[in-house]
Formats: sequence, structure tokens, C-alpha cells
Amino acid sequence: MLRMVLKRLMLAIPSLIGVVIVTFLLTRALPGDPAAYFAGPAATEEAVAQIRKQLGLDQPLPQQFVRYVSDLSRGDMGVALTTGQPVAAEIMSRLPASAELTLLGLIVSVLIAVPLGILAATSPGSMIDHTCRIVTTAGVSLPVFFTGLVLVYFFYYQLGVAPAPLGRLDVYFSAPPQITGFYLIDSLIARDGETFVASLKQLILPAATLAIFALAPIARMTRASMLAVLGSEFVRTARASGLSPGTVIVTYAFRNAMLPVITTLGMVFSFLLGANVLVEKVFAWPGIGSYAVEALIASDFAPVQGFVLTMAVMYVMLNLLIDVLYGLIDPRVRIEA
Amino acid sequence: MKRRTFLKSLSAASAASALPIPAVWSSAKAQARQETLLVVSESGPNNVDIHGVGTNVPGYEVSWNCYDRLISHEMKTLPNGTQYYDRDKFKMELAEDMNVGDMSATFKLRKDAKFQDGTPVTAKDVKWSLDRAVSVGGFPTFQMGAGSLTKREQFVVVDDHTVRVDFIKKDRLTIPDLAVIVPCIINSGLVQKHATEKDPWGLEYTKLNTVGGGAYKMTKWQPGAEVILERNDDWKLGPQPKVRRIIWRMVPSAGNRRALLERGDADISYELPNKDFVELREAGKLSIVSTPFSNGCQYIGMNVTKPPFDNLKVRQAVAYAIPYQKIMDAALYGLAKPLYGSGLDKVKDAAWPVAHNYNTDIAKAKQLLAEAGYPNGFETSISFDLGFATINEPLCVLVQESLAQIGIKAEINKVTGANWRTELNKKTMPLYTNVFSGWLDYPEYFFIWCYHGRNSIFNTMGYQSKEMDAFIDGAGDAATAGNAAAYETNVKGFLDLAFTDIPRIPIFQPLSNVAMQKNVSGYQYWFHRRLDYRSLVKG
Amino acid sequence: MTAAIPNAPAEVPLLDVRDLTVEFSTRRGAVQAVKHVDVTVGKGETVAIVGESGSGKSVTSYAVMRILDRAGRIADGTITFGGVDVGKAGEREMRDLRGREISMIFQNPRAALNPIRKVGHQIEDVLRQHAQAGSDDSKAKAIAILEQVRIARPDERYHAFPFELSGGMCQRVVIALALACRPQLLIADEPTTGLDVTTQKTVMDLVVELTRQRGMSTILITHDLGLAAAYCDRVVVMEKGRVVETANSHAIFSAPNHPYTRKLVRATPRLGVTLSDLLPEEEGVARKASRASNGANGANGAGHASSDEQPLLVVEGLVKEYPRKDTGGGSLKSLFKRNGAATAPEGPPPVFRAVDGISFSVRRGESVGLVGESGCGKSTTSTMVMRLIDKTGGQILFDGEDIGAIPARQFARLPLRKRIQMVFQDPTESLNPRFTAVRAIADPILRMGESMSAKAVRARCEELATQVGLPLEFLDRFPHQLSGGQKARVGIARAIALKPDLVILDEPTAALDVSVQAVVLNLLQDLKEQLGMSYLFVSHDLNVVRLLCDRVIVMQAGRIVEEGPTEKVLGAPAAAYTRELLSAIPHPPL
Amino acid sequence: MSDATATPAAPTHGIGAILRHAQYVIGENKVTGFAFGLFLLIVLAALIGPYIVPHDPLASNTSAALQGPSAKYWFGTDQLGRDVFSRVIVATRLDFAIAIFSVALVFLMGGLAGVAAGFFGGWTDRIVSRIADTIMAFPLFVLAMGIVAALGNTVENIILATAIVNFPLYARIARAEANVRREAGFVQAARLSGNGEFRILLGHILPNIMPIMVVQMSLTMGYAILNAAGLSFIGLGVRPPTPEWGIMVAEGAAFMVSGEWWIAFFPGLALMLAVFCFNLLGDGLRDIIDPQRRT
Repeated sequence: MLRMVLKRLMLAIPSLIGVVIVTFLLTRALPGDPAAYFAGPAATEEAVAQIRKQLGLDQPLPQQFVRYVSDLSRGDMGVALTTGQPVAAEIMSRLPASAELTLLGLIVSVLIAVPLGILAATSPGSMIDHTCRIVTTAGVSLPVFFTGLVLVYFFYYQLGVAPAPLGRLDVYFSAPPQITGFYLIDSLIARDGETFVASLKQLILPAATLAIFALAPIARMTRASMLAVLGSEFVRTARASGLSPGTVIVTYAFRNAMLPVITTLGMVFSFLLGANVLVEKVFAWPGIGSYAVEALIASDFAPVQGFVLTMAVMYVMLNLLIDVLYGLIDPRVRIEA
Repeated sequence: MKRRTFLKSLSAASAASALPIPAVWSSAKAQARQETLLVVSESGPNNVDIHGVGTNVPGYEVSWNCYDRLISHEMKTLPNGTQYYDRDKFKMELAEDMNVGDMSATFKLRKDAKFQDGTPVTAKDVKWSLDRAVSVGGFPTFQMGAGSLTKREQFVVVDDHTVRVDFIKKDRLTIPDLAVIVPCIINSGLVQKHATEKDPWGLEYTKLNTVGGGAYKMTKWQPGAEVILERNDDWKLGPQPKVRRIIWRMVPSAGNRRALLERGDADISYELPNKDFVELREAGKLSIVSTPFSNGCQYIGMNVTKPPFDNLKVRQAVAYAIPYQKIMDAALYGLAKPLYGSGLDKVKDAAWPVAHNYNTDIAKAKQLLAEAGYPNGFETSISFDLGFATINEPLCVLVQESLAQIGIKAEINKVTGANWRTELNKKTMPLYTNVFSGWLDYPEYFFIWCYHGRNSIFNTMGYQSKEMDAFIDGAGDAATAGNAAAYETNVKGFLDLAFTDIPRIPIFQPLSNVAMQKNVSGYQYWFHRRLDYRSLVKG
Repeated sequence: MTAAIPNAPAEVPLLDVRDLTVEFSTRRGAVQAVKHVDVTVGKGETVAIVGESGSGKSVTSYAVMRILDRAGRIADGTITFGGVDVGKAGEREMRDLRGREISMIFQNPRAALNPIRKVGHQIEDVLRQHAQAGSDDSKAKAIAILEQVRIARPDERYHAFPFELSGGMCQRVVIALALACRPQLLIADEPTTGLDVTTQKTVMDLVVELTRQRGMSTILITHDLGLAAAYCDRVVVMEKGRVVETANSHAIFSAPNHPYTRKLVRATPRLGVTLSDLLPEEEGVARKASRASNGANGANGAGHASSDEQPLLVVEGLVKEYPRKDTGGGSLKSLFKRNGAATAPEGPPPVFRAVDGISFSVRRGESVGLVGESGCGKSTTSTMVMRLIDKTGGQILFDGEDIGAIPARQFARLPLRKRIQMVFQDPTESLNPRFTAVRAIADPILRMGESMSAKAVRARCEELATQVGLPLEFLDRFPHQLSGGQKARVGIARAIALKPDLVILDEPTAALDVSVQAVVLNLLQDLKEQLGMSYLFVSHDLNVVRLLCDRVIVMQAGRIVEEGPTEKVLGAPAAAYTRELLSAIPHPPL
Repeated sequence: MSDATATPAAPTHGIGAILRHAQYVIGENKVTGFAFGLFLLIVLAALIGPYIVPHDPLASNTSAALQGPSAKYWFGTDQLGRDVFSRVIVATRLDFAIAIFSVALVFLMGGLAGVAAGFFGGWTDRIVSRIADTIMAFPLFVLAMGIVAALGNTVENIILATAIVNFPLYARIARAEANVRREAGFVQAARLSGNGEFRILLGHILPNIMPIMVVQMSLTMGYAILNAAGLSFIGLGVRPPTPEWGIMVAEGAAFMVSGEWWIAFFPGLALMLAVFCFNLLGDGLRDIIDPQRRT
């Protein structure tokens, strides 16, 4: 297993190098002059030029790249212009917010989509099947920012049942002592039920927005793979052996059907991380997505680079996790590695 | 039917369960709520030291509230009841006495003034802070320069509690410039502990920490999300502020900010779209205070260095083609002070901002354009800062539509916020809209920045006119000399010239709008248009 | 259409299917897959249901188990098993019946097992479901059953996953699963299709032995009349959803009643028949006559190539090596590795020799059979001769030229290409689904033939179609609109379009029903005679090789174990392996 | 001949059969039928929308600003008094064009690269897979944002960015499909017929994976529209005052809380319906191609 992990990590290295290069080039191509930004209003040409030199922006691109990479190797992702903070520190402090939201969205989505997919697969062509298809397709057809806005409009503004879309915690609560960075978990560890409920309330709408978006791919994949597995010969054998429907569906069909679903989950997760960018903007969520958008709009290189790199690393780790999970379920993969 | 009742009961149930929670679970929280002011705004600071490199406007607000200055302004009450800073009346802050001489001003410091760490404020700190302002470069140094404060030698420690500021020339802006945000007094001893060879002014430290003696201190800052300021109970330079704690949250979506206000979750917000202010005012649940920007206006600028806008007739044609009223109605919801259609050929008073005499007149615009040699119009582009899209976008769309009627096809060019300054700096945009306002509320101050031939960054049109320069310089000199008549002539001179030459077309004077809960009072309008927490009262 | 049942068991049958009709709802409305079928199985009796694809034989068995697809339903008739009306039984009752009273083994043993569950656990699932074992003794019972199906080291194999076992071993596990609860009736649905002939024999022998021991009844569902007759008491022949004949197995070959049975019996290759004997009587007679007039008598008379002439194809010391990929599939080594039982003293060689230095030749006009079981290297050899893959060592001389030295990628562009062609195993897969029949046949002409007008190409294709007996109206159809036999004809027409010298036949009839196989084999023989081509016939089926080939090469594990004229090798085999292969062929009781 | 018992395929021609099948699927599956109808409506709106709308989509009328839906303004008016209905209809053409062109572009880039990678293997495969992996490692929406921000917010760049972020999807599908067929019987047969590798790739492999690609293209069209809308929402979309659904939702978002829900709602609805339609259509197409593999 360890060998497989190492092998996978090795395989990811070229991609990561590609990401670093592409990000670097892309951010350099962004319009806007950080030097002019730093120099502030009313700066003279000379002042701008001097700041440009300080930032090393007067050097040719290859040299800037070398400098960037060497900084990066020391864990230095630079400083964000818009917030003035070191990028690495900010990403670390914001990552749990995004991760908590995305994971909760994913979990909610899985809890709804997987049973829905199974239900649809066990009666293909039925009303349930069609309803499932239409509902999930409608979900994935909604732009997340629109869903988010509509949810806020109804549940907060009109009905008043949701808390203000103001980040991770109501104003009058203070964050639980940081252990995992996930408020839900940290507040439980701190045995602070009040904070737990408060942070859960904040999470519901944005997580629902993400979950609605993620329903379709998961439900579709569950349905498809469940359908394939239910039609497979070993399920027929299991049926012919008189095994109870429960055993057939759970032990025989479901575990096998989960394999492609897990792969899909990985894709969906990375997809959600992208969608997060918009959701965080709508819900004022202090995550890395909103951070990156602000930075990009402001032509602020360092956070964009840092964000993309973090996401790329997360993506690699996620795929690794999926492979490991896959291996746990499927003995064939285990042996091959 | 069923669904409706279900929804109803749902909302009722959750309202019942949602609302009393803080009260039931902890009375401390309800108490805290009374003494806490929740401010929401679109963006937050990137640096809490105004001397820092590239500190943004929200950063100024922290600086204003967490540091003291030698002097400040008195308040006056406008006819509508708004507290408005009095440009001409100064109030002592750290200084207990100011003595302005011919070529210097002497400040006696208050003996009881202490920094937040308990060390007393001394003349050394004042000198160090002012030295820093003129030395670090960038915006603070530039701002100091606007009041002819450029050299460290100008700041002299007379004794522990006396500081003298020498003038390098007579300038009537020198004293007002000491009351802006920049010349804040910093705890030099504490900062120097964190200074390094590379960073002699300790900018890295003050970027993240408020190191002054102001009425508030920043206790928590999560960039882009939240700033928390706590009252400094040892602050002695004025009456103790009523609000113990300021929670300032960044809420990028204007709709959410409005919703927060309406539902009573947020106490105060500025930076809302005009439409929301109009509606909130009509709804009457909140107090809305609208005050015109001092010394500022939004305008359409034209690049006069290049055809076609180097042609006066083209500029005048554009000025006649602007759909002023439509902009007032649709983009601003009437929440602005019009600066057009004065009905006067010459300006009446030596005051700024003041209306010009253009009005929407498409026939005249067409005629002027034909006279200029563009009977069929031309193609150009109109740019705006995406950061202020709520007003800029409809404005530009309306202008675009109107210009199309006289044959000018303008493509709309959205420029992202950070890039806007770069673009302005290049001075290549043919047609654009922008806002400029000066902290120091003097007409010549505005015109030096925006029209003078020394071509500052804000003279975005690249406008050059000897005649204009003469008027502006003349006004400055007259003001310094105290020659009221000459001052008025010169001011009227540059105003009229600016309108006849029309390199930029003022459209309106924006309003600074603040919405707050009815139980919040004590709002004061400052030249920097940010909040002064010291005067705010809740309950 | 119900034939009389001779020798019907006197006592109440264990299974009694009466007037069974099964309907499937499809896009074109309800389709009856099984029509008014009667089948009875007595206690301890072994009954075969034989038919070609689409005859409804499997559906009948699924109906008995009540495991039809969602779309299928029993429309009419009754199924009584041991007094229980299966058609009316509740789902719960059926569940108790399945596995405990009636169990079933399927065609593809590997697919029939849950790939991610240990085989031991799968057996336990069944045991526990039917309360044959509790949690304490289920493991021991499972291991005991594995032992009964002759799996060596059953306590180790208990922990194996299906992919770690060979095909034959998997089938044993499936049998173990089926017999675990000692049911009264075993339904074996094509249990050996896809297995090698020697494995087929051991599996069938095992099934027979175990069922006899336990006094079980068996239904064997197969397309292979020979297999059915060899192992069963009675044979039920089905055609298009109907039972056409039921007879004792020795009677079915000697005195088939129904014309369809007769056709089927004739088409089944067996000892002592010629190619034309496979065809239905009238056709076969005509064919025989025409062959006789051509001076050749069936397949084996085609030895008109003189032996002193230079052979068309000479293969010398041909070697193909593959880098060894230890995927563990079916290999015992991986099993050891997993359990850490053996420390694998010497590592496996880094390469695997699929073809290990073989030499043979094919003369002009000759048919050479290349036989062996799966994995023996026969297909690798033919693919190398075909110049689709590159060799590792040795020589391939075609008409004196060393074509083995030309890289496979370049070979497609050489004029030599058109002289060596191939007929593929699976006619469906070898036709581009997007090409009509005529386009497929025209492809080599367009690419390698002399340039000619579209009309001329069409004319040539029609000529070829006539030659292979493909009605011209099928030329504009797409593969999915053609039957298996028609597709095979298209493939053959394509192969002979440019009049090649050597045609490699890679199991050309393996995917076809026997009756179609008979026609295609005759067609190939006719074409060879007309066009004077040489055939290299790759097959696992010795009966077919016997009919078509002049000489036979027997391969095992990459080497040639025996070579010689067909009659000699198959009649008096010298190598033990050849004898084993021959003896494994099921012999119907004649 | 005894084996001449082919399936009674009524039309001898492939197209006829496919149409018949399509007709069946649409008839059988009301959802697909609905999607198909919707698709025709969208195409119609894209083609003739600008000529039939009741109001000029660009003409402001500040005296009629922010009016709710009425007989005169079916979907109400926006901040500048422009008719939302007219703008929604006129926007169809642009959004549809973005979808079509970006999908065509990604098919040309990703589809062909993937087919080549799957078929040739070796270095081609390694390079294409590496590129796809690298793109996949980006959060896709952020990459699209970056591309548009860096290259400038024009329609062309939105199309390009959407195509680039979809590259891995197409490359992978095409690669897998080509890889499966690489050693298929008909490909071997084509080699025997003297087809060069490139001819096999383009003449034999590509046509066979087209159906799968077409399904994918239909599904990606929806994604392309969502992507463009998302970009517009954060200010990187098309230029004002061009009507485009995403930017209209973004503009209207601010009005939602003040009760003028129609400004954002109708374009959002149009957006959703279009994406919904493409998704359902993709599903339906999959049914037509292969009823077994519907997912």
C-alpha cells in the first residue's frame, strides 16, 4: 500500500510542475501592475519603478520564475496585496472553512443522492426513476450563485428561518478553540453545544447550495453503476442462490457499485471546490475560494498562485485518498499495486 | 394550501426556536450585544497602518479610530441635522494647545496622553511619527507634501511635551493637512522594537497591529472577513466612547448587507447601492444619513491629447449628449447632487463642486460634432472601474446609448479594480468615468490634482493649459496671502475655464450614505467619509 | 408442437413444466421468448435442453428459478417443483427454494462470483441464508464443500478472491456454491462454454459425479448436442422458443425425428463425417456431387500441392516474448505472495515467452490447422504471421521473403499486405459498426486494389458477395442489421477481395451456431478450391480441424508438441497431450 | 441459405433506423421529448429572437425602470427600464453561440488529442494525459477565471477558457474509447485492408466514438453556459450592455433583496432551462445511442 502511495505521488509530480508553470505564466499575464497598486494613488513614475524593482518585477520572466520557485520551496507563497497578509498563512487559516463547507455539502449530497440512485436503479423506468433524473438534472442545471441567492432570499430574507449569510458563525459567538479548524468538530470537542448549533445553522444554506449542485453526478453514477451491477451475472448468481434482497443489494451489488461512485466523488469534490468560489462569494464565507476570486479580480498574483497550488496539491491528495479507498474495497487494485 | 400552512408553521417554529436562543442560553451575550456595534461593509483593510505600502481605504478607518493626531476638526450641524466636520475650526486632540506663527506652528502635548501599552506620549513619538509620514514614500508622503510637509527637519522636538512644525513655505493647507489621517501619532518605542535594518520604520509590525493611543484598539483581524476593535478605556483625549466593541464584518454582497440591516442583524453600513438607500429611507425602519462628498464629483473624462477628444467641439458635443437626468434617475435614484444645467454662463460663487451649464441637447451635440468634422461620429471606447459597477455600469450604458444617437459608437470597457489605477496612470483611455474627491476641502486643492499642468495622476485627461495653471496657482497664492478678492477671481477663473474647455464633464456630486438602526446615533461626516466610532451611540 | 415424451418417468416428476410461455416486453411490444414449453425432470434424472442461440433454453431455466429480468414474465403455463407451484409461490418461498432446493451454475464462472468478496464468504452467505450453518461452523462447512469440489488446499482458497483463481477453479467454486445446500435440482446453464476442452471434461465429470452421489436431478443447458448426449439421459431440443423434440440421448443421434433436430445433428462435427455431411441432406448431397466432379473428395483430398515446390510460408524458430506483468490473475504465485506462505525462492523470469521457438511451413493450396488450448500461443503465432505484431526472434518467410523483418506498422503499406489476409474469430467485432457491408468489403479494394471507378468497386463487391453467398440486398446494411452468418460472409468476402495467397482463419466459426458453422466451413472449403488459397486455420476445436485441414500442428505452452497429416495426428496421436485433447472431446453415445 | 435469417430490419439505411429509433425514444420518454421541444425553442429563439422581441433589448427607458411583470413588459423591466423579456430572448443567441463554439472547440482539441492518445499510445498518450492531468489539477472554474482575466473578457476568450477547462474530460473519454477499439477486430481488419494508422484513426475509430462524443457535447453545452454565467457573475463576462443570462442574473442579484426579483429570476430561469434542456438532451441522446448505458 505504501508503495502504491509513493508511486501515485511520483506520478503527480509532473502535473504539479505543470500547474506551477501554468499558474505562473497565467498570473503574469493578468492585467494590472502590482507595483502601481503598491505605490498607491498619486505615485510618481519613479516611485512605481522603484517598487517594481523591490518586487523583482523588472526582471525577465525566467528569473522571476526562478525566484518564485525558490521562494516556494521555502514555503513562501508571497504576500497578498489586497489583504497584505502572507499567502501561506491566509490559505492555512481559510482552508478549514472551505473544506468544512465543501465536505458537508458533499456529505449531504451523498446522503441524498446515493439512496436516490439506488432507488432509481432498482426500478428503472419508473416514476421514481424519472423524478430522480429530473430533480437531479434540474439541480445541476442551476447556477450555484443563483441557487445561493434564491435560498438566501427565501430562507433568510423572506422567511427568516436561516441565519444571516455572514460567514461561519453568528457575530455574537466566538470561534471554538482551534483544533481541526472545522467549527462543527472543534465545538464538539470543546463541548460547546451552543456554538455547534450556531455554526451548523450558518453552514446549512451554503452546504445545501453545493449539495443541490452535486446531486446529479452522484445520483447518476450510483444509478448507472447500480444498474450495471444489478444486471451482472454474480448478482444473478446471488439471486439464484436464494440470498435475501437485502444481502444481494448491500453485500453484493452496492459494494461493487460503490467503486465507480467513489471515483465520481473525487471528481465531484474537486468540482465543488471550484463551485465554492461562487458560493463563498454569495455567503460571505471566509474560505479560500472567495479569497482567490477577490485576488484574481484585483490582479493580485500571489494569492492566486498560492490558491491554485494548494488546490492542486489537495487534488492530488484527494485522488490518492480515493485510490486508497478503492483499494480497501476492491482487492484487485490492492494486489496490482 | 397544505404547503402554505406548512411553510408558515415552519417559519413560526423556527422563529420561536431561533430568536430566543441567545437570551435563553446566555444573558451575557445579550448584554454584549447592547455594547457591540456590528458594522458591515463590502471590503476590509489590507493594512491597518496608513503609512503602509498600498494601504486601502478600509485600512484608513482603522487608523483613524486607533490612532490620535495632534489636532482634529470641530463638528458643525448641517441644516438637515447631520454632524459635519468643520473645515475651518480645529479641535485639539493630542495637543492641548496650538500656536501658529508666521513660519512655524508649536504644539503643546497633553501630559495625560498615554499609548495603549501605557507609555506616555512624548514629543519624541510625535516627531518620529511625522518623520515617518514624510519618509516612507508612497501615499502618506505625498499627502504630507500636499500641505508642504516634506522634510524631517520640519519637525522639531522642543521639549518632552512640545513639538514645533516649521514651514518650508507659507501654505494655507499645512495646518489642515495635520488633521488628516496620515499624521497619526505612533508609539515609536514599541514600533522600533520591531524595526529591522530592512524595515527601519517597522512597517511590517504596524501593518498587523495598531500601535497608537487611540480610543479603540484592534483585537482581532481576519483579513477579508472580520475586524474587531475594542474600546481603549484609558483613552483620555475626549469623552469616553459609548460603544465598547466594534465588530466589522466584510459582506461582499450588497443584497446581503441590506438584508442584514433590514432584519436588524447589522447596526450600521455605508457602501450600499443608492437604490437600497432610497428604499430603506422610504421604508423608514432605519436612519439614513446622506451627505454630499466634500470636494468631490463623478465625471466623464476625455483624453485631450489625442483625436477626437483633442477637439473642443467634440468635447462640447459629448457634454451636450450626456443623458444627465437619466443618469440621476436610473443610476443614482436621485441620490446625488446634480452638477449640470446651472442656467448660468459664468459661475456665481467661488465654490466647488458647482454645476456647469451643459444639459442634454442631442440636436446641439449633433451640430457641434458636425462642426468638429465628425458628422457621422466615430468609434471609441468608454471605460469604468468595475469596483464601482453599481453606478458606473448603468451610467456607462446610458452614456453609450446616448452617444450612439449622435453617431459616437462607444464600446464599454470594464476595468477590474486593481487595474483601474494602472489604466488611469497610462492616461490612454479615450473616454471614461471616475470619481475624485479631495480630503482637503478647498477648490484649488481639487484643481491642482485634476487640472493642473504638472499633470498629476488625477489629471487623467492629460489636460494642459497655461491659463488654467495661472488661475490655480493664483488662487493658491491668494489664499496663502489671505487675499479674498484675488482668490475669488482666480477660483471663478479656473472654474469657468474648466467648463468652457470641458476636458472632463462633471455629472454629479455623490452622496455619502450611511444606513443605521434607529437605536444607533451619533454619526459624524468626516472628509475621509469613513466612520468615527468614538461618537457612535447604540441604544 | 409438443412431441411425445418417450420414457417419461413413471413417478411424479421432481420438476414439471407445463405449457410454459414467457413474454418479454420490448420496444416492439411483447415478444414470446418461450412458447408453450413442456419439460419434466424426474428424480435423479439428467436432462439436457439443447438449442442454438435464441432458442429460449436459458429463459426456460430462468423461469423455473423465477429470476427473469424485470421485462420478462411468465405469461402462461405452470411450473411445479416438488409439489410447489413456482408460478404462484411467494417471493419468500421462492427464496427458500432457490439455492436450497434448486440451484444454478452459469456460463462465465468468473463473472458469476462477486469480484470483491472472498469465495469462502460467498459460500457462507448461501449456507447461512438457508440456515445450513451457523456463524460458528459456517467456515468449516464452506471449506468442506470446497474440498468436495476438489479444490486443493481449500482452507487457503477460502480466503481467495475470484480473480486469484483460474477459470476452471472458479467454476468449481460456483459448483460448490450451487451444491452447498444439497439441493434436489441443479440447473447448469452452459457450464463449460468458454472453457478449454480438457477443463470442460473435468468440470462435467465433477458435476456428474457429485450429482449422482447425491441423487440429484440435473438440467444441462447447452448448445452442444455432443456434450448433451454424452452426459444426459434425455435431451430436449428447442428451436425459437418451442420444444421440437424430446428423446433419449442415444436415440437423438441415431434417429432424430424432427427436421430441426436432424439438421442440428448433421451439423455437429463428429468422427467419420466430411464437410458436406454437415449440411442438411439435400444441400449436402449436391455439394458432395460437385466436389466429386472437381476431383477432390472433401477436405482431406485437397492435397494437390506438390511437396517439392517451395512452401508459401516458412516459419523458423519464431519467438514472441512479453514483459511479465504480474497481475496475479489466476496465478498461484500471487496467492502465495498474499498469504506470505511461500517465499518464492527464484523470481519469475522478467519476460514471458508466449511463443517459444516454433517452426512450420504452409504449402500453396494447403490447409494447416493450428490447434491448442487457450494460452498455448496459437493466436500469437497467427497474429505474427499476419504481421500485426512484431516477433521477438526467428524468421517468417513468405514466398521466400522475410516478412518478419518488416515492422508491423509499415507492413500495412506494402503490396505484400494484400497477399496475406485474415478471417476473424468474431464476425461482429471485426466489422466496423459504421460501415455498410459493401463498404467493409470494398475497404481493401479501395486501399490496395487498382484504382477503379465507384461503379466498378460496387460491381466487384457484388461479385464477391455472390461468391460468398451473401444476397445482394444485404450489401447496404450495417453490421447490426445482419445475422451472425451473414457477418461471417462479409468478413470472408473482405478477406478474399484481393485474392490473397494465404488466409489465416482465426477460429472463424467459434462465435457461430453449429448450423451456421457448417455452412461457413463448407463455404471456406469451396473458396479455397476455387481460388487456390492456402489456409492457416487456428482453432481449439479438433472436430472442426479434422474436417477442414490437410495437416495439423498441435501447440502447448508456446511449443509445437506434434505435427503431421490430419488423419495421422488425430487418428493415431503420438503425443500424450494430443491424446488428452482427443479424449476430452465429448462423445455422444452412438 | 440456412443462415439468411437476419433480423427483420425495416429500413435498410442506417439513418432511417436511427431516426426511427430516435422517434421511439422521444415517444417513449416524455422527458426527452420535452427536452427536444425545448431545444427547438432555444434554437428558434437564437435564430429569430432578435427580430420578434417586443422591445429593443438595449433601449433604456428610465421612466419605466424596475417595473414588475405586466402585459406590456412580460418579464418586467430592469434598472434602466429595458425589457427583461426581450433581453432574455435576445441573450439566447449569444449564450447558445458560446455553448456551441466552446463545445466545438473542445471537441477539436480534446476529442482529437484524446483519440490520438488512446490509439497511438506511447508518447502521444503520455503528453496528452499529462496535459489533461495538469488541467484537471486546477480548480476548473478558477482556471477559466484566470484565463479570461489574463486574456481579457471577450466572448472569444470565454469560449476559449470553457474549451480549455473541458479539455481533460474530452481527452479522457476519447482516449478511453479509442483505447478500447485500438486492437478491435475491425481495426485489425482495417490494417489488413492496407489502411495507414492515421486513416484508421480518422476513418474507423473516430466515427465510432462520435456518438459518445455527441452525448458529451450535449452535456457540456450546459456546462459551458453555466461557466460563462459564473464568469459574468464575478464580473468577467461579456461587455455591457450586451444581454447575456449570467450577467443579467448578476445584475439582478442586487435587486433580489429589494423585491425586484424578476430581473434576476427570469434570466436565471432561462439559464436553468437551457442547461436543463442540454442535460436532458444529452441523456436522451445516450438513450438513442445505447439504451443499456444510460446513466
